[in-house]
Amino acid sequence: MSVSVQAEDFDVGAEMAALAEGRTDIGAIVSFTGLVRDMAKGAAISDMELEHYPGMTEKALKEIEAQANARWDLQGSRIIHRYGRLAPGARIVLVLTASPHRQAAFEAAEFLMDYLKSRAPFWKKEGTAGGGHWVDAREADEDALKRWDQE
Amino acid sequence: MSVSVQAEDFDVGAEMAALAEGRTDIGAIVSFTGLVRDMAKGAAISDMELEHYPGMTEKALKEIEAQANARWDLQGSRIIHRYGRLAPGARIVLVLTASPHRQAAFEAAEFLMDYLKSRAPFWKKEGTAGGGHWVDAREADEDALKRWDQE
Amino acid sequence: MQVLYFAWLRERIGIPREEVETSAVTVADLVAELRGREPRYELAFSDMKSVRVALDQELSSLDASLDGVREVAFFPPMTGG
Amino acid sequence: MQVLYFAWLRERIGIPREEVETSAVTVADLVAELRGREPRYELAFSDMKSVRVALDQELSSLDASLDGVREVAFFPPMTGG
Repeated sequence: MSVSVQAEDFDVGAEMAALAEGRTDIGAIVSFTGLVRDMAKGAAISDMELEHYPGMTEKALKEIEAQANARWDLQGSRIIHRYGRLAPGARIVLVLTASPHRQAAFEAAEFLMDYLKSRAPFWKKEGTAGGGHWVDAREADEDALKRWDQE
Repeated sequence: MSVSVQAEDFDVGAEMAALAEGRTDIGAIVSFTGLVRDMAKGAAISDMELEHYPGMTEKALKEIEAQANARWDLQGSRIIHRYGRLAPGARIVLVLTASPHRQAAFEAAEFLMDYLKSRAPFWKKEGTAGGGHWVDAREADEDALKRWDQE
Repeated sequence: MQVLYFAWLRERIGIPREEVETSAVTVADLVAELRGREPRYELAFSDMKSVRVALDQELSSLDASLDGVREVAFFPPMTGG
Repeated sequence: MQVLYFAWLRERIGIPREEVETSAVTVADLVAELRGREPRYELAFSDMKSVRVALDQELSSLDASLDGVREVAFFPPMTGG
């Protein structure tokens, strides 16, 4: 279990290797990488500014990760979330989960991403030709979160 | 879209970089890596022998990948499946999916793995102290496949 | 107590944080007090459906008590991931 | 036609493939013919619930016709991934 909030980029292959280092009991590793898209709602995006709440962000990510580990049989997990100014194509977020079985690894990764979307104190501002604007929270993301309560 | 059936190991980071190369329209990349576990049903595994059906394997993987691409809005996908003798901890299979949205990338990766488990002509033989034995198909894997018909 | 603002709340109010002396009992009381100060606060807090609050870095609610709280943060719904 | 065997079917029958001259109409007819040959075939095909078949490298079923088929493969349920 490990969480990083950083301005720097990350290396998915290296993070995955670190998670599995010296182990032969892992059956499945799932990774999710989120990237800055060059378009949003039909408008070209020049860059994205990610603001966060230092102190609370780390706490929130650790809590989210602990919840996933309590709920699924995970052998390892990793969350990296960047902040600052990012260009289209840049990596924003990485979630890794390792488990003996594929279903647990997939579900835990989806759970972590659903929580990060709506419960981690990050705010995105997209730069367009018409100026910068804050990304609205999507109702679909809030709905995605609810499915984890029902189970 | 691309499929490889090979004895050689693969590099997840390099495969992911190749999938996203020169693109700024991807929002989400999901990877699944399957590994040889050192234990199965309480018995220590010394190695795993993966047999396949050359010719049919490539066809089956391409068909599975085409189905995923027809069903979800994917910007790229990749399947690598190894065969031959593998040690505990070794990578067996890689599935990558790229999409504008996380849900499509997750679902397509799960779909591909569910199909690979039961519909790609591979057979696993585990080596134990008591000799080698062929891994039985799991009913849970057949059930996992059915959920994709119901939607 | 320290009051922090993020994203468009920060932009509308014009500062990222400030020390506030208050006898407000709940978060809602504090919001009412801030809104009474100046139009920029009034504007920032005009649509409370779009405002979230954290007390000492834990997500909380508008009717929560401020008793013993040292850091209050206001921000829009989060858009991480 | 070419008949291929994989995994424990290959091990029980003792060969990975063979050329078979047959007038069998369906896959089931072919299986019956092979079972009549020798005990190792009888053993390999004793539990048909655990046998899958591919015709010219496409998954098929036991009642499928062999008309025009050049390659028949028998194997246990697949365990990929």
